Amino acid sequence: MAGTVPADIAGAPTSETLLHAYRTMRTIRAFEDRVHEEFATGDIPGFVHLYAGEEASATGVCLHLDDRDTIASTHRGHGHCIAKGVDPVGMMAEIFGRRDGVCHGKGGSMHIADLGKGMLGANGIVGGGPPLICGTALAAKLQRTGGVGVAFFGDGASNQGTTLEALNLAAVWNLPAVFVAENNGYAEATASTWSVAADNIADRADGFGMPGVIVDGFDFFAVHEAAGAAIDRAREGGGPTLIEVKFTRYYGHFEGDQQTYRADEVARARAESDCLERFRARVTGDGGLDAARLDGIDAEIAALIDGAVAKARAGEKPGPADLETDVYIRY
Amino acid sequence: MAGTVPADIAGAPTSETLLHAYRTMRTIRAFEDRVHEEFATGDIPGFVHLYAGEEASATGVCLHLDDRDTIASTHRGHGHCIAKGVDPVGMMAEIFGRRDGVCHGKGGSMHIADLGKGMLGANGIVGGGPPLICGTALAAKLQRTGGVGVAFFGDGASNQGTTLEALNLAAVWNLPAVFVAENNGYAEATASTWSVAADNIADRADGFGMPGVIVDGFDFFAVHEAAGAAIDRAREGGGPTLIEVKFTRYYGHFEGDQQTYRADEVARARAESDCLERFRARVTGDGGLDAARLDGIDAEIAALIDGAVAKARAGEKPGPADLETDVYIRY
Amino acid sequence: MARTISYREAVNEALAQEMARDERVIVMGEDNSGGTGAPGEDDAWGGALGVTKGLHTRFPDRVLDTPISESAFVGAAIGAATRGMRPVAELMFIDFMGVCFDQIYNQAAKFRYMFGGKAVTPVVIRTMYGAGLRAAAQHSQALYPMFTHIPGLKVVLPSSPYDAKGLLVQAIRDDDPVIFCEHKAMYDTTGDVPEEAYTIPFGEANVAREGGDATIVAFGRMVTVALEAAAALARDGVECEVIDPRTTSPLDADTILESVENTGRLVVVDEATPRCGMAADIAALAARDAFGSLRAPVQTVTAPHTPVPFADTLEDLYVPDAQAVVNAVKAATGWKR
Amino acid sequence: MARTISYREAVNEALAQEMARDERVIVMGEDNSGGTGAPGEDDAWGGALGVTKGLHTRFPDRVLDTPISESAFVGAAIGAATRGMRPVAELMFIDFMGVCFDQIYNQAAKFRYMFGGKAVTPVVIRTMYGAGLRAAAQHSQALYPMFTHIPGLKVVLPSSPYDAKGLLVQAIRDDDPVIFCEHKAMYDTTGDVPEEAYTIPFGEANVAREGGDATIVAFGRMVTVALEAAAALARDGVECEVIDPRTTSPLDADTILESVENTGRLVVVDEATPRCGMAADIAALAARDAFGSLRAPVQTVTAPHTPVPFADTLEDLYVPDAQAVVNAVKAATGWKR
Ligand SMILES: Cc1ncc(C[n+]2csc(CCOP(=O)(O)OP(=O)(O)O)c2C)c(N)n1
Ligand SMILES: Cc1ncc(C[n+]2csc(CCOP(=O)(O)OP(=O)(O)O)c2C)c(N)n1
Ligand SMILES: [Mg+2]
Ligand SMILES: [Mg+2]
Repeated sequence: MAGTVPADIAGAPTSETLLHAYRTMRTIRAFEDRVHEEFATGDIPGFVHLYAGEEASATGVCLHLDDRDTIASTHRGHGHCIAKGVDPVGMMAEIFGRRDGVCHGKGGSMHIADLGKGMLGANGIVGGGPPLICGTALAAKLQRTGGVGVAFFGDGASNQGTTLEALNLAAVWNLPAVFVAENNGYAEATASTWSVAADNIADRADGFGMPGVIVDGFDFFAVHEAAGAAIDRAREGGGPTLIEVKFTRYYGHFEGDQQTYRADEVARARAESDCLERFRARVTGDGGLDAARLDGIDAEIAALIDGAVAKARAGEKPGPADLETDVYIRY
Repeated sequence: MAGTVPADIAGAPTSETLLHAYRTMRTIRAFEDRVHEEFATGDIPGFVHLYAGEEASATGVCLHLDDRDTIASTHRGHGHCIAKGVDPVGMMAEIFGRRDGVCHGKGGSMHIADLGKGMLGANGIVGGGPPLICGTALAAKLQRTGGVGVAFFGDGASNQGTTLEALNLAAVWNLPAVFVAENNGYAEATASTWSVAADNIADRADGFGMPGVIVDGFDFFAVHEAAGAAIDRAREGGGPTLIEVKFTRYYGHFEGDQQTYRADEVARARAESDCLERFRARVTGDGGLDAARLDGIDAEIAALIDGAVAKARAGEKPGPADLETDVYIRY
Repeated sequence: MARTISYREAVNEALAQEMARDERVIVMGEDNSGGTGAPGEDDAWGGALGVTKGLHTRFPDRVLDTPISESAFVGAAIGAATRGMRPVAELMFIDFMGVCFDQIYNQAAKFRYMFGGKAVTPVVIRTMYGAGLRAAAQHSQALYPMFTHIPGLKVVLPSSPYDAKGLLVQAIRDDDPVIFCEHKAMYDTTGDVPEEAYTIPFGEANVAREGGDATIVAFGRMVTVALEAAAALARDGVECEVIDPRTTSPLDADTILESVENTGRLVVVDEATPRCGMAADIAALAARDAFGSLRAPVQTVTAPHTPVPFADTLEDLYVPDAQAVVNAVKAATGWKR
Repeated sequence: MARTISYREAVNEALAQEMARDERVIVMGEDNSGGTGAPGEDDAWGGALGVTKGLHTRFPDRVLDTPISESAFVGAAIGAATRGMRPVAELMFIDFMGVCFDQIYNQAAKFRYMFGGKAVTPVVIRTMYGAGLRAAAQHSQALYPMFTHIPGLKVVLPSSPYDAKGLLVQAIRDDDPVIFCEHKAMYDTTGDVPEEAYTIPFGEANVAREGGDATIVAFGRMVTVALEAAAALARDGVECEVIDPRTTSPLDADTILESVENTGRLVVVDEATPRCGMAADIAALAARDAFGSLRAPVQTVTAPHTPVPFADTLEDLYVPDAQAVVNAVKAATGWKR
């Protein structure tokens, strides 16, 4: 989906952009809700972390990106992949561990990647991504492509030394990088208000010589605007920015999490601030978009996901011949 | 020397305290100047990093500490050791690699330690100390000893993830810890104004939920006062503080450094802001201390250091029986 | 009085009993309680797989949740150990050693030697290792050979609930730094475990099965696999001695060498990758110190030299199984000059 | 045209020639230039021991100083490699791997496999290892066995100026992640080195000396020690074949096995500590795949299972020397059933 973004994107979103944003957010939501259901059947192996509720972040940021640009993701990576243009069908196959998955079934949910799309991978290591983004941003800078690197990471990852080092290095090298701290309130069962010894993650920006911004993560328009400004600055050589996106996740830390550490935040969030609902309310009616068109997109996506699951379930699994390949390029 | 500190120490220093402070700073200076000379003879093995010029930091901080308290040091650790009360004679022997050195010759300059004195060791790893201090501070807190842990680290170490994680953890656990960032302007040949992407290291404190203080590291009184306040707060359960001490080192990064990256800072610092000269100027005359007493201390220390070098040179080296011992307590 | 409990319960019980016995024992790690700072329950997780569940409720001040800052909290455990505490830090998955390894091998492991024998650092680092949960390349590694490589560390690989409890109690009471490796696929394995606390000494192998035709040395979860293979081979009249060293460092070389002197054949089974791993380590021991007794090539059964794959079909091929061990033993017993 | 230059100059020349040849090659590390942001000279250090000196002057935009943030800049080198650059990052001393190991073994080493063969990560990590400079426990380690343990990495140990240049050029042109280990006590060693760029393939051992009585496999600086021992033994009529594998991963097993089949005796010399190290790795290889030819126990000569001591007397005892190798060879040749 990325790469097909209208040129005007830096400015206020056109209706075409809005439809693209809606389609992306809906695809992520439908994908995650469906993975949640499929996981319950016991047919999806391993650890799965869902992004539902956080769609506006990946979407609002990645709408500004194209093929020059790179992103690094986290264990909660499905949304970032979809927003950066990775094929949901190949993703679903990967999550089911099939040979025609985007990583041929060798990576799984925590390692979905598509380097051709500038998507450096979900990451099983909290804080694994930010250093890598310093490198992709450095490459873009040296190659003068105008590309930027975006590191998505969580509130928990904001306490990982690798993340903090990367903030400093990006500023020292004046890299075209953007750091998006997705503060969903928890690292596993631990509250970010406790684990982050500052009022906001964004308060750390100052100590690393970059601007820090806080946005409502349920509001696509807020994320889109803040990200646009940061990405433009980065492209123009203005250096890195730290954006803190605040919201909550709709499901447990991973599938199977009983979530006894939580109160009713999710119910409230779903009812009052769901990003898709808010987006619809704003763009339809006076917003100028026809609700029917959005419903049409919903239907298309539902079909897409049905197809993806059917294909994944029917897909063949990798076999003995695949076990020892792909370790090295030359042996 | 620590542990023998007058009780009034929290307040303005008494004359007894001032003499103790002067003795400590002079001991460090004489020790380091002498190691510099001895190194030139080729008889001191390995890498040696000297603390000369920075005496007011270790001294101003450690004057507030006693045996309940712990410090973690760096590769530039001689001054911290002396200020925390480690025996300079045993230190000199260690630096020469002798069996009667404080570490029986197994550690050397980069690993001088005396756990009995609460001195957790110089450290060959930049950023190695701050996490350890979270632990000694935690122990003091759980044991209710009223003890504090102090981590000394350099401007370069302030960019190491381990240091940054430790700042956050100390605040999250509300530990009785003090972090002393000794900003001497350089990490090896790299300027801290470049490598630290903030105007001051102390600017990072806010992002980790603790107060940040900046002091003139050539001014014993400034360091002593700031450290006193931070240590009192820590003892009383008020949590950690980050103190940035600004000054310059008098010698190269390590012995042998040509220092072509530098200008005339050292000459200027020695002439205008030397911590010992400033201290003398302030405490003598109207300050009420007799210069002759200070000269007397200088003489005592010169003799002490002569004796330490003589003993070290005469000392026996460890032998085959020492090679494989001390790896484990029980094998 | 022994009763049947799980490997998970055995670890939990060892922690609870040692905390009750010695207030210097503290437990720390990500969500070892769970729910800290959150509106809902405390003790909500007890670690990612529930191993420390209930400890925070019993010992609220001595079970500490941590930020995701492994260098800081593992270092904190080490620092606290130098000041009279007996910390048990949980490095959730051993795969995460890479973000805190310095504190373990350059700090804890070296203090005593660097400081001339004056440091005492009784820290235990509990960590989950191993494949089988479809957790892919960054959550399924063995990696204990790298800890074994480091002088100053003791490395423990319990292969049963009984060993898990006795070895963990020993680890907590031991005065040296200990890396305690729990196999994540064994937590629901059950076995007889005494209620009271007991210790199993380090460096003393368990001869899990006696036999005179071949010696099988296996580690952690591979002990079960080796026993399965031995049972199958016994049906064909091949009697294997199965040795579980229990700790890779210190290593009970004597028990292994005596067995090889008796059987003349050695098969080493290790879930880790082959290069510079435990299989090589044990094979080298025999080739050096039991060569005169060896009557066949030393066989090694390990994971392949690849990351751990995600797909169940691949992971099942990745982990050594009983058939592979049977084949290795037959290769040894069938070998002719 | 070859001339005599030092190991340090050979490394520097390989970097300079590859940077001139390919602008995708960039160099980064702490003070690899030196003086950044400072009032005095740039290119003031060229790394802690002057190995990269002069590169920044020639290629100002492609030699980057870094903050002391190994995880960030090693990770940056890895990230840049995935986007068409060919970074050479310097991890000053291999002892510091503990603060950035995750980026190396969980990220760079696994990308290709985890991502189904789609990643290309041509990163080189240059690092100094080894004892001899009285640099004590945290600045003298070998540690390359731990990198060798990791699938996805290639590990290089040049033992001469000639190999240093040819192997580094190969490392930079190689498409896989490479750990390039330079022995800090060899920088002033001189030897003949061609002026023009050349490559030495990975996984092809160098037979440094031929002989039929015993095979000595040695790594890095230990090759010199092994040759010294072989010369001494030759005076007593014992002819040793000295094999320098050059890379521990990939490993040229064939050359080692053929030699052992011919000599029947194997001695492995490794500066690393013994447990799960290269000595064990090679001994295990022979015990498995050349057992039928072995006529004596495999001898291993390594550092002891201790940290590296500071005092010169102790460090000299710590590092394997020619006498120890001679004794090991004699133990092998003199062995009787
Ligand atoms: C280095 C490391 N430590 C711990 C973990 C285990 N872990 C996986 S996700 C997670 C919580 C991450 O929280 P956050 O960064 O806020 O991301 P979120 O799950 O909320 O999206 C933890 C502790 C890990 N994968 N890597
Ligand atoms: C993890 C690690 N990286 C790099 C080094 C090499 N090194 C030793 S001292 C030093 C500079 C430290 O600078 P700073 O923290 O400012 O302390 P200073 O030397 O100025 O006292 C460096 C890079 C190291 N010892 N450890
Ligand atoms: Mg979170
Ligand atoms: Mg400095």
